[in-house]
Amino acid sequence: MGHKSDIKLIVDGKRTDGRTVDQCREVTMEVNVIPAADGSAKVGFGSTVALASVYGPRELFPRFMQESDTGILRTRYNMAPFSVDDRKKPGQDRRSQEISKVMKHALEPVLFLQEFPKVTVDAFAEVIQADGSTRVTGINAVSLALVAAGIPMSHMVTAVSVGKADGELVTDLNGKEDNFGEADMGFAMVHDTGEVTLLQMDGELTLDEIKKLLDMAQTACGQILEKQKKALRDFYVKRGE
Amino acid sequence: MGHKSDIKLIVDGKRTDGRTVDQCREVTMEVNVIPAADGSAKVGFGSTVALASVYGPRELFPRFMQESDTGILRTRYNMAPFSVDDRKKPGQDRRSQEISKVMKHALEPVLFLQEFPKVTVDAFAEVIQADGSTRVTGINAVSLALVAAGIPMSHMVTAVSVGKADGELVTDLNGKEDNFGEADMGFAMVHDTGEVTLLQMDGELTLDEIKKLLDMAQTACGQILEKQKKALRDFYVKRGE
Amino acid sequence: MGHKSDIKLIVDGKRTDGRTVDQCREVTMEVNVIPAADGSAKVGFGSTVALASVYGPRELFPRFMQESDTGILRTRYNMAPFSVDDRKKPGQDRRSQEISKVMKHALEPVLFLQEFPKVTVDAFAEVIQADGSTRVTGINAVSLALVAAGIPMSHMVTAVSVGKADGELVTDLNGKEDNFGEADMGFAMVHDTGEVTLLQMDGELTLDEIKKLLDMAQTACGQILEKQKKALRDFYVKRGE
Amino acid sequence: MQEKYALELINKGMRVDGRKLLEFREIELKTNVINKAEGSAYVKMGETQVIVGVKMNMGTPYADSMGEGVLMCGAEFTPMSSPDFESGPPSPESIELARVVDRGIRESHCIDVGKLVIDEKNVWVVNVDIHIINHDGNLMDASALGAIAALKTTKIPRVDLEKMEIVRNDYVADLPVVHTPINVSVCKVGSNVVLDPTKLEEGSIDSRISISVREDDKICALQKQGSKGIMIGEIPGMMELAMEKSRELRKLLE
Amino acid sequence: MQEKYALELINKGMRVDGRKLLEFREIELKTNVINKAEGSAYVKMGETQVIVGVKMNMGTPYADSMGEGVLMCGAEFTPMSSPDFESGPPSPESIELARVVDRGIRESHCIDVGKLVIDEKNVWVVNVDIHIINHDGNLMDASALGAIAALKTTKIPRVDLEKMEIVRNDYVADLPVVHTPINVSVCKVGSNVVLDPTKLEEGSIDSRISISVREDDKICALQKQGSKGIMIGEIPGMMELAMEKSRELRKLLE
Amino acid sequence: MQEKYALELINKGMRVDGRKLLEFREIELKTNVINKAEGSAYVKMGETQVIVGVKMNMGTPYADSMGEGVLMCGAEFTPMSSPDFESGPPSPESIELARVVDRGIRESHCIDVGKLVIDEKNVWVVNVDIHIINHDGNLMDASALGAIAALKTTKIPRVDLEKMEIVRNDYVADLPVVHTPINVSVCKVGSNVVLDPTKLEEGSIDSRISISVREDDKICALQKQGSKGIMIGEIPGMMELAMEKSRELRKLLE
Repeated sequence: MGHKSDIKLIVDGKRTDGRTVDQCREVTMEVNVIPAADGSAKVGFGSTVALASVYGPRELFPRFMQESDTGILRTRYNMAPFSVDDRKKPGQDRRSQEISKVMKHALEPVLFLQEFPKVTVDAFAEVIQADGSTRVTGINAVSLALVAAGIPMSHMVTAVSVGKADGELVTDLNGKEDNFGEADMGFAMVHDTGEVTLLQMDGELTLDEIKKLLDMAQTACGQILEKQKKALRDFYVKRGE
Repeated sequence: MGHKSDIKLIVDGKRTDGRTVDQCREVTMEVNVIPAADGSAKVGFGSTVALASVYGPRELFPRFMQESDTGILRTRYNMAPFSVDDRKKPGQDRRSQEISKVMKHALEPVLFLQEFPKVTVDAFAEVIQADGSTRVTGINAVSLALVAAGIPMSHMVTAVSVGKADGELVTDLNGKEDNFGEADMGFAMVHDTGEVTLLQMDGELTLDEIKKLLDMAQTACGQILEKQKKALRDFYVKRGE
Repeated sequence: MGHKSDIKLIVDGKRTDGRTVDQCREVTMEVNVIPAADGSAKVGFGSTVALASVYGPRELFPRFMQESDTGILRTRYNMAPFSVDDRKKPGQDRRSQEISKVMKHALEPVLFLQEFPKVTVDAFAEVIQADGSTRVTGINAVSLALVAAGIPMSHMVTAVSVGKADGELVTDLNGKEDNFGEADMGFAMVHDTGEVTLLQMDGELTLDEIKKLLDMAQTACGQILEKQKKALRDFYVKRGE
Repeated sequence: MQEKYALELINKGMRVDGRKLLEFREIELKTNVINKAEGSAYVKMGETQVIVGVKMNMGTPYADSMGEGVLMCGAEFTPMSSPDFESGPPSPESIELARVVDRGIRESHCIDVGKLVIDEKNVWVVNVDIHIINHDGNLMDASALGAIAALKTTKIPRVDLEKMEIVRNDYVADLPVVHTPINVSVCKVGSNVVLDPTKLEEGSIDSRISISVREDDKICALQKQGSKGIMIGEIPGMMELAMEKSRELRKLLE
Repeated sequence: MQEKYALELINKGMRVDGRKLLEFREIELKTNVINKAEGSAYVKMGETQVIVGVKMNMGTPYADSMGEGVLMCGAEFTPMSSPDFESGPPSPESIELARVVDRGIRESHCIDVGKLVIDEKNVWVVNVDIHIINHDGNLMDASALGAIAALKTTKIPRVDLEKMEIVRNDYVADLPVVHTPINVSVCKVGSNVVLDPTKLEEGSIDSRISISVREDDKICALQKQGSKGIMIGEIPGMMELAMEKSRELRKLLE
Repeated sequence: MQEKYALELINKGMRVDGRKLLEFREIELKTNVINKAEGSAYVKMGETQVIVGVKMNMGTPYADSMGEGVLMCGAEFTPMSSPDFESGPPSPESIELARVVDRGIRESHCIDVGKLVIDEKNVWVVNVDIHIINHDGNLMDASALGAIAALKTTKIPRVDLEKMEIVRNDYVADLPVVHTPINVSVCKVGSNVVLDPTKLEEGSIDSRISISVREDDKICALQKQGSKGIMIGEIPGMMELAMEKSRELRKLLE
């Protein structure tokens, strides 16, 4: 947030990519793109693209890592080396380890892990093009992949980023807004119940601004949830053929 | 040892911090400073300060690391990043791994590990301010922490550094003497029995000088042992309140 | 392969070390040089020298790494830090990991691992002087060490390098030919049966050249096999004394 | 057993140590506790103990932030501080702790990094290292408090520009700290909101939001933790609570 | 069971998916699929899916290759692509894959590295990263195909020589790719020769030779894999087969 | 069983191989055994075999030791040398071995590091690498002997000052080795003092002191090992023994 820059992020109410402040980029969703996985999905928000795959429930090895009274969800968020301007060294850095952890917490609330003692569900999100909002794109993809894998879930989890750029509150930050804006909030929720499962923010915001951003995020999640549902319907229809 | 320097370490029989050659810096000892631990202590020699904590005896996992016929003592010596002039990168380097090993050997002789098969006693020493003699400060702290944890021990272990600076034999080296002196000897013993449990030296010494240093070290250990005992008495008195 | 260079590798049919194109350097072989091992050998091709030792069959720990239906062969190819002009950092790099893997495949075909479930045979090759052809030198050494360890084997494995330098096809590349030549082929075979167990090449070759190199490699392996057999005979004779 | 008892008490609006649900434990704050560090602080929050040391080093600026000093924040969960911690590479928990404290400092712009330039090529690197001494819960708030306290006492050493060497113990200025962010982690236990949980109580937490608040009531960093969700309508109230409590904690720094 | 069935079919000259033994699966090849990469390709070979991205960075040449750009090739077997892969350091298999693809590119001299000089000290570093998306066998051929396809579409960005910075998305030239190596892995299953095995079929492979062939029929890299040997007399025939098939695959790049 | 028998013999003043308690095994010492190294030695002490190679490289001096060359000492317990060693990161034992040998060389000032300056910025880095070939006990004495033997035969290669490149195999001087430290490890087994134990005998050692002695009888490094203590009154006698034995071993270097 807040790198010095002369870049104007909003001109005449239009963002650098022509959107209005509360508009998401084009959202693309496709389920079952990775046949080896038990469930998978590909999600794009503009030119940010993430793949997700889910394996499990499967027995966890070595055995001393198993939990006797509950199943566990393991998550891994990763960025491909070529997904960013300056090549990212392969392997997990501190940022991706933190995101893997919050991604886990974003999804656990909808799983019935207690009913699967000793097993693991493994969820992987791989960012192949990064242009802001990568973690929420990844969460949307993993959420779809979990459903496609047939993992019992109470609800879908839907995620979006909101934030502040050039003094305006905006939905679905692109890379420039992420780098040069004033605040960035990662947000995930169970839209049907109102439960927030991911909330991260950095920047400078008043309480009022945060309240407005929560509203904008909830509204956007409602729209995105419809796209998740459509992607699943398309998948089941196709599979049923 | 022996970095080139114009620094005079002893002038008119006085050391850079005003001490005589056979004088320890002010020794501070406090037992039970880390409530989460089974036993703990804080020891200072002048501005060198080490914390120690002990956990155990506890079962060792994973099981294939257990020894069926004896318990084991695991030790870890570590320096906080901010304990030295130029920030130390976190994590164990070769020096701290070696010191962890000699610290283990310095303490094992007084433990009855054979009586605790399959378990581990874990002892940690953390240097938070370094001004010479850090490993012996750490051993004194761990020794107190082991007693406070109720680990069965035949005796206390007491440690001190001795060495040579500006041609004089000295007790309890400070950082300057450690860096610019002619020899540095780390020493630990069971003062009640005369058993030496740590002996490391680097520098240039004659046999006679080593004999004298061993005498000086033994004398200093006698004094330090009294402080260890007092710290334990204070702790038990306080706990008895 | 193919670093730019003004070095002439072949002049008047003679190579930089005076050899003809199809001549191996002096081959030295000695069995049982490392008493701690179950079997061991030292093999030199000119100034390239590799040691090998074999331990096993022995039970594999931790147990979850065991295979219930077969034994496994583990191999490690390593270069000593002082074996090359510019000191090699200790530890396995990507090159030595790859070579360890192809070395494993080069030797597995002659072992009866299915008859030793749950156990491991560990084979180590250590290059102490490197002047080209290090991996094949290591394979020859490990092959001898396996026999000396009494590991059941159907045949010996014999290895050699062939390649192209200054436009000529050559046998047993030295360091200069390896660095500045046009192609380098690592080759291992069971000479008695004609089975090829290692085949790696990089460079630029026509199919005809490859056919000729395969012939040259087979011929050289026949000669080297005799030396392997002699080394084993010498060892058994000596042991029988 | 004990953990269940702690939960039962919270459900009745009470706590094992007699505190109210929204009450912090007693806080002891000492600064300049590490003589080798350019800034340092010791925080004792109940039985939770944290040392934060700040080391000033020379380095090169980031390519996208020329003309600015560099902040780096690390945390070590030393195995000495809890029976649950182990030696080894940094755990995800210690990484998260360091990154959340880092964001609280960075995003509040509390350090005027534009003043940390040494010469054309070199800037000050401000290394904030958090050392957990005893873990009895609420490490996030204790660490963040220690970090800002340590920064506020940090001095900039003199640089010998000929040798390009830092002259330790010869200070020329205070670190320019222009804001005072305070982190308050607001926890949900069932329908109750709880502050400053002990380690025993942390076993019952459903979720929490760590909220970093500046002295002008700007919120600079948020991090939700825990494996349960929080109703969206509850979040603004949690923020207000954090803003209120942050004023209380900030007084400790004056 | 399934694996055994695949083997039985191969022994009869047939395959689970109805292909002939020497037939490749359908190949879908797309280029310019990653907008942040200077070159990229997506290869779908049956159900095997690979993305290859090429990033152009500035660096220093190797001491023994002054005046030449640098090629680096990496491969990640992401745990997402197969139930058998795990997180952690690169596996020996992924290292071998990267190194074999690297040799195919390097030894064929397909990139004119002498043209990749920026100034006296700096050259272009061509980073080829192979990302396995779905593993259904024959990763080597799919990856090598993706690599050469990505290189052939790679553009060289402009360098701001005053700031010595790369200006992304402002391209001044194509990467000079002067040859087109194609990798064909020829597999032995019992006495049969098989191409392009699925993952299921790979369980039955005795051995294979990965063969990199240039458009002038020069062979640039060989790598035998698998734990069984191959009769020396069979090898030339396997090479001829690879040469023939490489022409077929090379057409996909035109 | 065997180990117990070795102990019983020692208690009677005898040894499995017929030696006296204070007798070393036969020592074979060869130098210049590695043609790629600037100095090297092979030590065979009974069945213990060690190769030490010295590589001379260019580097920058330490900030606190400008105008001096750099010594670095490493040891690898290759898994080939003992059934007990495993692949992986350096073990604490190999680190201790390297550090004790390092201190014996460094603290004896046997290398005149002031003469290892190349130009204003560059000095020689003397890399001493200890490679254990066969482990049959007393690695410390064998390694230290190999290290000083290798250093005494080390030659300094020419530097092409225009290209700032080392010209290998073109030597301009001997490494300035001005002292000859010898390491003698004096072992305690019950009430007995034993020298040069085999690996079998090492199982019975209560403790040992590794003592590095210079030709002028100065003691330069001490390291007590083992999990039992040593009576303080016994230590001077152990040093005297080490001094005496060091003279005997030093003759091997002449």
